[in-house]
Amino acid sequence: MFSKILIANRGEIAIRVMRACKELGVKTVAVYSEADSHALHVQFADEAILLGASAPRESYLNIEKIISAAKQTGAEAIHPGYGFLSENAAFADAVTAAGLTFIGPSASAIRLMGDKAGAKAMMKQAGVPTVPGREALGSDKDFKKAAKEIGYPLLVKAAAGGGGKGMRVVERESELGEAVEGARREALNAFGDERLIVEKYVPDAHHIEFQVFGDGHRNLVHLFERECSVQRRYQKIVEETPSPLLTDELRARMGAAAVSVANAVGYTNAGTVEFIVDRATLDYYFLEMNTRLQVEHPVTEAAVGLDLVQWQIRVAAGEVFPYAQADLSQRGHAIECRVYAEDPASGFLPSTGKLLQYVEPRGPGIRVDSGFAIGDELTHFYDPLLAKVIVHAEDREAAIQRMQAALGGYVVHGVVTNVDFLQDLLAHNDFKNGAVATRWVETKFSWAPAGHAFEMLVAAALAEVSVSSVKNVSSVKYQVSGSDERDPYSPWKASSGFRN
Amino acid sequence: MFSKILIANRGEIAIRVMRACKELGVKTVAVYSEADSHALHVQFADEAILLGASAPRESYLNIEKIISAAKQTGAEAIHPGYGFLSENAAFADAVTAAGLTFIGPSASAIRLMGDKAGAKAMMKQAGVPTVPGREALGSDKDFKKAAKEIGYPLLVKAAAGGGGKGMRVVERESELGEAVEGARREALNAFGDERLIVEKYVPDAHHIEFQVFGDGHRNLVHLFERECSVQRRYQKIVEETPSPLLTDELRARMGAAAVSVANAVGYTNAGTVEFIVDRATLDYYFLEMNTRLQVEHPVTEAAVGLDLVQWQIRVAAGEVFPYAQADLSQRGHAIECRVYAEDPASGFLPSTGKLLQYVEPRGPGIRVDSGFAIGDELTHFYDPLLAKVIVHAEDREAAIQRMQAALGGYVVHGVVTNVDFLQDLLAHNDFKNGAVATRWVETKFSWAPAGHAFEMLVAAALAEVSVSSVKNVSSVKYQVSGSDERDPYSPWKASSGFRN
Amino acid sequence: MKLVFNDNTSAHSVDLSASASGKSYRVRIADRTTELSLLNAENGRLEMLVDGRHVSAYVTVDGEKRWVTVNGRTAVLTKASGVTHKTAASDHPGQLTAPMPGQVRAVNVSVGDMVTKGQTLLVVEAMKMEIRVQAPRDGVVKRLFVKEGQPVEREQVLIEIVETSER
Amino acid sequence: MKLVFNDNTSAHSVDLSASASGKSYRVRIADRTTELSLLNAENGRLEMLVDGRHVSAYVTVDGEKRWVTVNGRTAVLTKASGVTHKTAASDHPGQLTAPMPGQVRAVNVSVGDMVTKGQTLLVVEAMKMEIRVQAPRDGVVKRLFVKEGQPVEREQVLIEIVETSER
Repeated sequence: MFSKILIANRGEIAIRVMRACKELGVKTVAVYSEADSHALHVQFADEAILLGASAPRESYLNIEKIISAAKQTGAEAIHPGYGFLSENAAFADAVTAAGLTFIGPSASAIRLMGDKAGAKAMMKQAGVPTVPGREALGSDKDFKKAAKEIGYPLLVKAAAGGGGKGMRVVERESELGEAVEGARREALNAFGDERLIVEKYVPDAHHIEFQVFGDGHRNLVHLFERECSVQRRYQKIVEETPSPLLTDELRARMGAAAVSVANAVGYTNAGTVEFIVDRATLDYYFLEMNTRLQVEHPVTEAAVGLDLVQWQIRVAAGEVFPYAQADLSQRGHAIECRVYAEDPASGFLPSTGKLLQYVEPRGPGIRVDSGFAIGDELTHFYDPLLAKVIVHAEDREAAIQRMQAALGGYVVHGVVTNVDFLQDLLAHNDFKNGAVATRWVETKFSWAPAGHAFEMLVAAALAEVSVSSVKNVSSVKYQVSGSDERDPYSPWKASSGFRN
Repeated sequence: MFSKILIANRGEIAIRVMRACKELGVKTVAVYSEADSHALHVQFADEAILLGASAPRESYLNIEKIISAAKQTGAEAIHPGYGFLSENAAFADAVTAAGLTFIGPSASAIRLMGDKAGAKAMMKQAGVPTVPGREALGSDKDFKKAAKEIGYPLLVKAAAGGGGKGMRVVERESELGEAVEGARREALNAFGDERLIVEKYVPDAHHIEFQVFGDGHRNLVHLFERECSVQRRYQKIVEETPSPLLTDELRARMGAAAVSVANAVGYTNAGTVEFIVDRATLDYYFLEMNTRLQVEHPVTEAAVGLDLVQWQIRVAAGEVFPYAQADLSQRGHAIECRVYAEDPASGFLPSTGKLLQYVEPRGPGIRVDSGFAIGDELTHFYDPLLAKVIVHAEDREAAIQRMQAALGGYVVHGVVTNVDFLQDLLAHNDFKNGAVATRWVETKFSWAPAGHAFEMLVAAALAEVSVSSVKNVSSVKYQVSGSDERDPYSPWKASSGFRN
Repeated sequence: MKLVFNDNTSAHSVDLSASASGKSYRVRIADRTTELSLLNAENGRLEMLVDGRHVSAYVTVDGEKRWVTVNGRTAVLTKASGVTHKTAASDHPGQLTAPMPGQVRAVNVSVGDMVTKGQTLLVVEAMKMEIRVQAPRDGVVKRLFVKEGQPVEREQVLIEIVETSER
Repeated sequence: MKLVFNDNTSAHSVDLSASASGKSYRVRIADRTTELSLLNAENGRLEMLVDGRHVSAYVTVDGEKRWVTVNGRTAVLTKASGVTHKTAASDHPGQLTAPMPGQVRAVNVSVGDMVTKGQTLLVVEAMKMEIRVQAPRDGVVKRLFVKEGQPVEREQVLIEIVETSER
């Protein structure tokens, strides 16, 4: 086992990894940017190294500085968390070249899966279903032929594309000509490239992914699925396992497909194979593979009963993963809600500010992974993920009730969050029925904040007569002005409550 | 399902029950004594009723007042928690007579199991092993004959006894005469009753209990065991499941015996059958049955994956418990540590005072059930249990590591606790090896607090130059003097931070 | 004490006063009048009895904003700035009055002092609560009608602030 | 600044001073001398760098008791009462001196005031930390040598307290 690990990340995931290290008896090194001088992940570590300015490329994306921090502190391995450099093959190479261990898959696996088109082609080759499609189409006849082979409805989209630009859903052949023309025009405008591709359109698509896990001794298993169809702006906000959509038979087939995908690139450590599942037909299609720990890994931990992060570290240190596929099973039902500093009433725009009040829920079966505390500033530099609430209960209904109770106990003042939005989402019949597809939030869930309750006005009024009893920002004790922002270790930065 | 439940308890267990109610959509009524006016369990409930003075007989043991509180608030059922009135058959009768539901077994089951000697005789009759013994012995010849039948080593003890008075361990026949004489003398002095009984002595006894659960529809199962051998002053401090002592075969046999015990009294709801297990021979003996929820129920919840308190409420409301014995299994390893306000360096004497600083540990697989917050007073009126830390992990070793990390994150200032003691206990080789019998703490674990670390003196000194940055009791904001202690709802009792 | 809070759509007037018994508050919002007690308030958390029901609320004062959480729902209200504690009965817009009966706990300014908008001028204690009487605008203290320790009646004039030019 | 803390068995002398650079502290306990920085201190939690290692500590001041938690272990130390900030150099036992260079932030008493043991007489700010100079015993303020805002040197005499009979 390693004696010291550097965690090249911030926020909740950095603390999550450090907790695993602490239980394994491994010392931890935090890295941080200037904005994060007083962040919890810095306080939580045994040592902390300042990387540089707040912009990620000066700090959390700076490969050279991170490796130098590891060398300086004598760390033997680096855990990249998710985001930042976690799927950067050059980083994995650089870590290895520096004589350190990268806690994750090989650089080559990252590279192969990072080329999304190449990965899709490779998986098709390996016999894994991919979304049927045709490229390099020229004439109208080409399009018609391809469309007939794929079947309607289908999607015409820019080959160079992304973000919905130059994208058309075509329901029947009579609409095809006009759609191709329109898409071509839009593609040319948006990307300067009029090439199009045609793909099968899955109208009621579920996003279902399989956790896979491999060691360096040719053991490779899947740890079942995560249903991640509740998305906004193509980002997951609620994840759960088991998926309410899958049958045992389909679960087994998709799990085997996920293992094939991982095997095709000789995968080791934790990874996730993402599929699209057509709700109507239950056909599934390989989407991509994420070669890292996933934000939503805790629901798998709860249902399968394994500590994924500890196992990441253990197999990176050469240990054997001791469970065969038949040893593994799901128990109960787990749900994760991502608490974002964002305003669901304004297009989910990130909300920045200082955490003026912050209370996390507690209770049996409730886990909160978070990286912030009262007084912390949420800036525009980083992802607006504030915390993850994970519940585990006997069945889906009990898990939803537990999550409702947990969200109802979450208090965040100072930044707007999606907590109220999540409560209403979980109470929706479509969610209760497991009938949420990936476009559901945008197309079917029209949400507006509830008007304030009578008691809210009462409470606000009472606060006027008990000012000193309520949180009053102007008297927050740890606000220090005039401190030297550049040197977090300066004693001048230390708290001075007496300024109050 | 009930629409409103009264919880006739305080502290962590009252809050535990209220969390279950909240998830089931049931309203809660707290009851409280004057000492508990500002207690967390009062704040946590939808309604709260003052019972009376702080002494338990004026409040938490006052059957009449509790039932009147239930009637007044329209509660339909009463959950007794543990301790207080939870095993009081007269209370269960009174609840039923008032037209309310008692969340627990029938009054007759409580009564039968409450008579410990009678219960033992009944279980012997039913074929459940009990500790072999003989009563009503007169002459030396009687004793010798009984001893021969039981076998050495044996215990000579006062029939009227308790607390170790008039108790002798006899290793061989040659010691018997003198032991009987001495025990008789001591028994007469202590109890005014010289009658003795002779019992088999189990030198390395493990305390292993089985959780049983029954509904009102003749379903009755066991939910596996809890190993509770780590005790001080005959009280449990660490509990775990699975027991490191049991084999699968013995677990199955003891589980079946536990179900027989419960069946013998037509048991419903949650109960616990306690056994003594001889480590050398693995023979087990029925000790007694606790007809209530146990303090240590969370380890069973973690390992078996059920919410016992929710099920208590559901079966009390008439629901069917849907799991047969074959549906149930243990997963991973769960440990509970009881955090007591007591001083292990002074014979575990309870410690009272105000919680000046209080930080609970957090993290994946860590659950803390507690009922107190900063500023709360721990008085001599009630049990010194401050909180329970429960961990669940993949196996026993991982669970111990997790518990060590959790206890290391627990901060309590203002009252002395056993947190340091627990950390050293968990680190002991005997505990690691699962070789702790019930008298181990008293006879083999000689503990003294570690000397303070260098850093502690440094921190204490730094506190002198940053006084206002550290907790200073004299400036605790919510201390209100001159308030009317009798009426917690008086606005004069409300916080007045401006006194600071 | 009259307060106005704005949410995204409209303004809400809240009238808060001590009840006749002096042991609780009376609050009127639109057509609804309610008795309530404040059981406890610390660290930004208020425990209230509203019409006999137990309500927990978190309130954070953030400039004019009020972050309020009740029953797991959070709203951001804005306190309307016009509503300092001036009495409708007073013809002098610069005269500030006691919002409820109480006792003057602190007088932070003297006649002739320049004050800035929002500055706490006096503190009145009522029902063991502290009410900070703040300057409604920049100005100068023209007259002080009370001194520390003095009991005051509801709507009693406490202090008069005038614009600098009026001095 | 010399301090003595007692645990159950013995007394421990701690000498705390500002380092030459003025950016950290130097602490001497028995034979061991260490450089340390205080990174942060709030809500009873201190974040320190001790010999370059990051140490989190919780400290609660409870009369003369100090509840201290470091690395998950808790100890209760007692601050020895003899060690108020009087200088060894001073012949006057009632003369209290500045423990380190700084500035007088507050003077809470006047000459002739009766003071009680433990009462805060002055507050000196040093390294952005506040040091409360407290009365070592009951008495009367005989002389005041400093006023608010005044910079003071280490061991400079600040105030003199005498017994009531000496006045």
